[in-house]
Amino acid sequence: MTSPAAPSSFPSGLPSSPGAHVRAVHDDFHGDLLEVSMGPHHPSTHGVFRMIVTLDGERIVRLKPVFGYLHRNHEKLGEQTTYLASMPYTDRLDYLNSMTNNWAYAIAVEKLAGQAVPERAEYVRVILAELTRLLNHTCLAGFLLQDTGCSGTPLMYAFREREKILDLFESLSGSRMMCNFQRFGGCRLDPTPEWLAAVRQLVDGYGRFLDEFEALISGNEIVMARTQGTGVLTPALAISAGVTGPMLRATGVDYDLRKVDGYGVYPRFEFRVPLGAHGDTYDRYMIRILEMRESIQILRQALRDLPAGPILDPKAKNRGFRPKPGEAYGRIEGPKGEIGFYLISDGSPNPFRYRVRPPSFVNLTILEDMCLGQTVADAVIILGSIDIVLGEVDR
Amino acid sequence: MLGTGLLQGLAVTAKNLVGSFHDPERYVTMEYPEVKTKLPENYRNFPFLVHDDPKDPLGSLRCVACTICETECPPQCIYIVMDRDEKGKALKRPKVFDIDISVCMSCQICVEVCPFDAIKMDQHYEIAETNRFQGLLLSREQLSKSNAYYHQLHPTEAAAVDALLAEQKAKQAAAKAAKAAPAAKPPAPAAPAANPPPPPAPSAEAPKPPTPPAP
Amino acid sequence: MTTVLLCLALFTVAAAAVAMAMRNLIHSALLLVASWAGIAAFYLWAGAEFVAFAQLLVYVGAISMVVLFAVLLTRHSRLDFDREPETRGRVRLALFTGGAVCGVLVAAVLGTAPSSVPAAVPSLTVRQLGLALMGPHAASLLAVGVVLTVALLGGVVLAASARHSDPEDAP
Amino acid sequence: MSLPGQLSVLFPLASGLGASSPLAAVLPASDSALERLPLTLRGLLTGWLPASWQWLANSLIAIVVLIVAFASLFALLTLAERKILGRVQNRPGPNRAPLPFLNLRTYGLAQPVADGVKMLTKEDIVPDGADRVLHFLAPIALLAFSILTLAVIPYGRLLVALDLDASVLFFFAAGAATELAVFMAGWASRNKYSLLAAMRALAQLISYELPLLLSVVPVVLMAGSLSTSVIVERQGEWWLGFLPRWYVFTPWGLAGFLVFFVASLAESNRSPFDLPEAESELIAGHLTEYSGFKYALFFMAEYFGMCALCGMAVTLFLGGWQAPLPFLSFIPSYLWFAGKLLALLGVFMWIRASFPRLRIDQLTRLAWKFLVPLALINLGTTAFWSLTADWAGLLQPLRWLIAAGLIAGPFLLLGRNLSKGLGPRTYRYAA
Repeated sequence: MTSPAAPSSFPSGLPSSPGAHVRAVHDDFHGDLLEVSMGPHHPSTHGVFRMIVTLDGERIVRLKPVFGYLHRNHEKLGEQTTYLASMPYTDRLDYLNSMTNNWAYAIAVEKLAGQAVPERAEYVRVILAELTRLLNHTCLAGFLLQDTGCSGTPLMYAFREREKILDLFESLSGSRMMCNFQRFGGCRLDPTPEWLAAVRQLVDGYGRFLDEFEALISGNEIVMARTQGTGVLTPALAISAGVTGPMLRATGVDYDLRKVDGYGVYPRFEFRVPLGAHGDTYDRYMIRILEMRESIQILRQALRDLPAGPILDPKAKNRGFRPKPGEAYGRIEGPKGEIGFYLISDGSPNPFRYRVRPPSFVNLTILEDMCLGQTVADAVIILGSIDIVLGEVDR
Repeated sequence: MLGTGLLQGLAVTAKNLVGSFHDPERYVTMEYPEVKTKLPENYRNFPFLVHDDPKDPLGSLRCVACTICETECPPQCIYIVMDRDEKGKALKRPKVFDIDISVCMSCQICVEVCPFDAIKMDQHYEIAETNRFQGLLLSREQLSKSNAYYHQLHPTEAAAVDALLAEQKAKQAAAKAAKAAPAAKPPAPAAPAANPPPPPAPSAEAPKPPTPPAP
Repeated sequence: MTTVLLCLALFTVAAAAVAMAMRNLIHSALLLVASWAGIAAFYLWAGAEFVAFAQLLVYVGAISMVVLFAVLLTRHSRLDFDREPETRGRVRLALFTGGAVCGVLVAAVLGTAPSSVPAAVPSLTVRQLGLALMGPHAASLLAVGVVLTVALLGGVVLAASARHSDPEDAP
Repeated sequence: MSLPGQLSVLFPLASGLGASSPLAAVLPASDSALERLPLTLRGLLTGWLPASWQWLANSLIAIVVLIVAFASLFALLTLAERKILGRVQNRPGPNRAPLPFLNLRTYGLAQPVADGVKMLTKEDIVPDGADRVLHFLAPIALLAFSILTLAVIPYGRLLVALDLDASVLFFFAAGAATELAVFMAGWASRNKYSLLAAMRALAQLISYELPLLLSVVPVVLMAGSLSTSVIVERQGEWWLGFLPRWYVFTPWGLAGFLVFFVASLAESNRSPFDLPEAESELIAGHLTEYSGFKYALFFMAEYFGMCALCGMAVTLFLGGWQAPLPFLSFIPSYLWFAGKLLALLGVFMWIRASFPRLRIDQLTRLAWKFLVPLALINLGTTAFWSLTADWAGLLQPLRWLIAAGLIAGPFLLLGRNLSKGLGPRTYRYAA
């Protein structure tokens, strides 16, 4: 198992306690604390997620996230079904990005069984992963602005663009969100030239949408007032809590699995990794917008040099697949962060241990540290900027 | 200056307001019952069984009740009982083939693993039912649909499957002819009743990548 | 003319009296506001629109908020609402002050002859009022302004000092 | 008859100035027939009554017309709001509500009917711990005060329900009482979130009342009177023959209009300041415990308040019922007022569709640290403007420049101070 290369800007000293802010010091005598329970049916928590917030006046002094409402026993289920049968279940992990979930699982099984993947399949996987990144970041920008309260306008623009990408997935894999498209050793179907032309047309049009979206949001003084300076995450805390993905890069830490691991054919594309400086909600939003612009570059290059050839390795065995006993941990840079699958095989068609490392769950652990001292209105936006999907948090 | 970002935002919303009256790009609503979206060819919702001869839908089912799909189905929503004649000899036909489509997540793994191209994905999504158990438990009779229907749903894929089957039948006929030729002298062996097309080489269970379907 | 005056007077006094008797503090505060509105109606009856609307704006708009906020923010739960024991001294003091105020009022009412209601109501325009205020009465207007500003600054200082003495409160 | 005498006693105020009040006046014959239409109609209805009865009938008609007009405007506004919001978001907005017995496509016009029926049939739940009297009184008080403010706005030439000498002061006196109703709503629903929300709503209403009033003082200073019809008349003349002399086209008028506009957005709890109903935090704020018809009353009161504030903005700054160009004045004056009112309401909805919400501390900081100082400086500029009214030819542009500078300078300084530490950022990329 290759240990990840230590990120270059690893800060030296780590603060002793993760939360350097003031914990709840108010006793009942001094000021009467108001306990507010937000969720699990709260309109602004993303799915079934509950926050027990203790308020001193307007300021938050304690925030206890409660989740598990969407627990579907995913990992135990994985141990009782064959490797192939677990693939459709990975769509349901982070139900916004099924293509990247499938790819992470496929990479883990291929590492376990030493399965080779043809060139064309690698390129198609990169195209699908970058399309999913566009989709996820567009959704995030929409939800974040919906939490700040602009009655749905950015959300509708985001969904208008998302629908175009989902139509592409539907015409390729048969279903908009539950694609179940990757197999061990390649993809299930070979994309047709018409499909690739449609992707090229979408990619060309996406830049215009982003410019319009940024004109509406990024320069808006109210958005800047609401998000700049709220929910600040320090690099040290982010690294010690294992945060990955755009949230980590927003704090300035240069750690992107596509560059660190160089899995798939990513080293062949040149793209840049944007880094934030303040680690607050505005940075997390802007990092995702800039990452979308980088994804468009990657998509253009991938579409340009997509090779011909088989989409699935001829020797690939999907049904009755019995990998040699052993263990493997495959991970990719999902839109929300590092999503990894840890598999232990004992030679039987079912994995002995099937573990998912979801980025949303790990990123959620520091919600309280970011919300201390902020107001309730900020807590809602900070939760939105972490970009969690409860399917992945609870599994 | 303080208000410029806000004015920019207003300009964008105004452009969308005006654009939604003339620019198809900015008016994306399809009013569902009147206007239905054109489903792409690859769209898949729930499986159905393919039969070749419309006159005898249950007899000419391609399915030979080999229960591969039953074992491979992730949510285990397929239930097959093989048909046996009075002496108990297995007939290569399913007596009972139930799919509980309230459990099925239409992941089309059954289509992938079926060596006989007997089960394909349907495209109907308006399946509201009042009764969850009887209504959504489709039996063999409701599942069985003609090959022509399959052609209508997935034209390119159906054409590829037919070509493959025809080619197998030709190979199989040639093999029989070759077997029949050297055995001209010994009496011709009793041809098995419904000679199933031999499953392709067991080792390469790889799902046949049918030729690329048009989006 | 007098029937309207009597109705208004009755309404105002009734509102004030019921406000005194209410158990629920918020209800009595609201009835107090109603009695202020009654006083505004007096001005209207007398034809002085400007003063009536100023009264409505200042009292019903702003001072009622001060009263209600004060009622809300002070910690008056059911427990510490017990009445002081009625000692003899307290009763005597209450009677004395009540009697004094009542005496003054009765004297004023009896002093004015009921029939001498001024016949012609001088219709003043706001412009003349403004000129009068700026002209002869400018000093009193400025004095009122100074008093209000001092009160405002006092409030701000109190709030600010409250915040410094309690560091945890600082956001 | 003794009765009219009694009536005039009951309403000394209005009947006292009955003679000069527009309710009895008749327009000069020179105006076009269309212009005199409303008054001639009224004349037909109440012409045959004796004088004192006529005054009473006219005021009753005025009341009925106002209520009916603004209630139907409220219905159309809810529909227009959702249609504009929909179209901004590239979707059609409500268009499926059917008319009761005929199934033709109504393009959403039946939506207000459907909403009304839904609101009426919804069960009206009062929480058991709630204080029933206040819970019932709050929406009615809010609606009553909002409707009161509609009385003094001049809708057309001599079309003002109550022509008082201090009508602007009356407008804000009635408007100031809405806070009382908001407090009653928050307190009566016996729910800690709605009380918290009511306190925040009050903080917002109070802190925005000051800039609202301060931005009106320059107009009163320039017009020289507190009466709305006089203010509108003052804006009747033309510059250089065709430019309308509306107050919004002067430097201090533009600044006053912007402060008034932002403050009225906050007063009517509209978009960037719709904190009390911030669904993402305290669900529906002080309206959480209201349902059914009482909620509809709150909803209607909000729209009436919005219409009243927009009407006052049009009256004070946009020349009320004056025509924008001299040769256009053949179009009746009430149409001009309606057009401007609908335009301003359209801008309210446009802003609602585009901006996120401000936090409570940012909102109050904007009021106290930006709007109030700006309004005070604007008052100073107006004083300078009125004192230098008689500058000769070349000095006039100089006067404009100085006035504009007197406002733009503080605007930029206060703006920079307000958004200290905020601003677009540039991002570095990993090596």
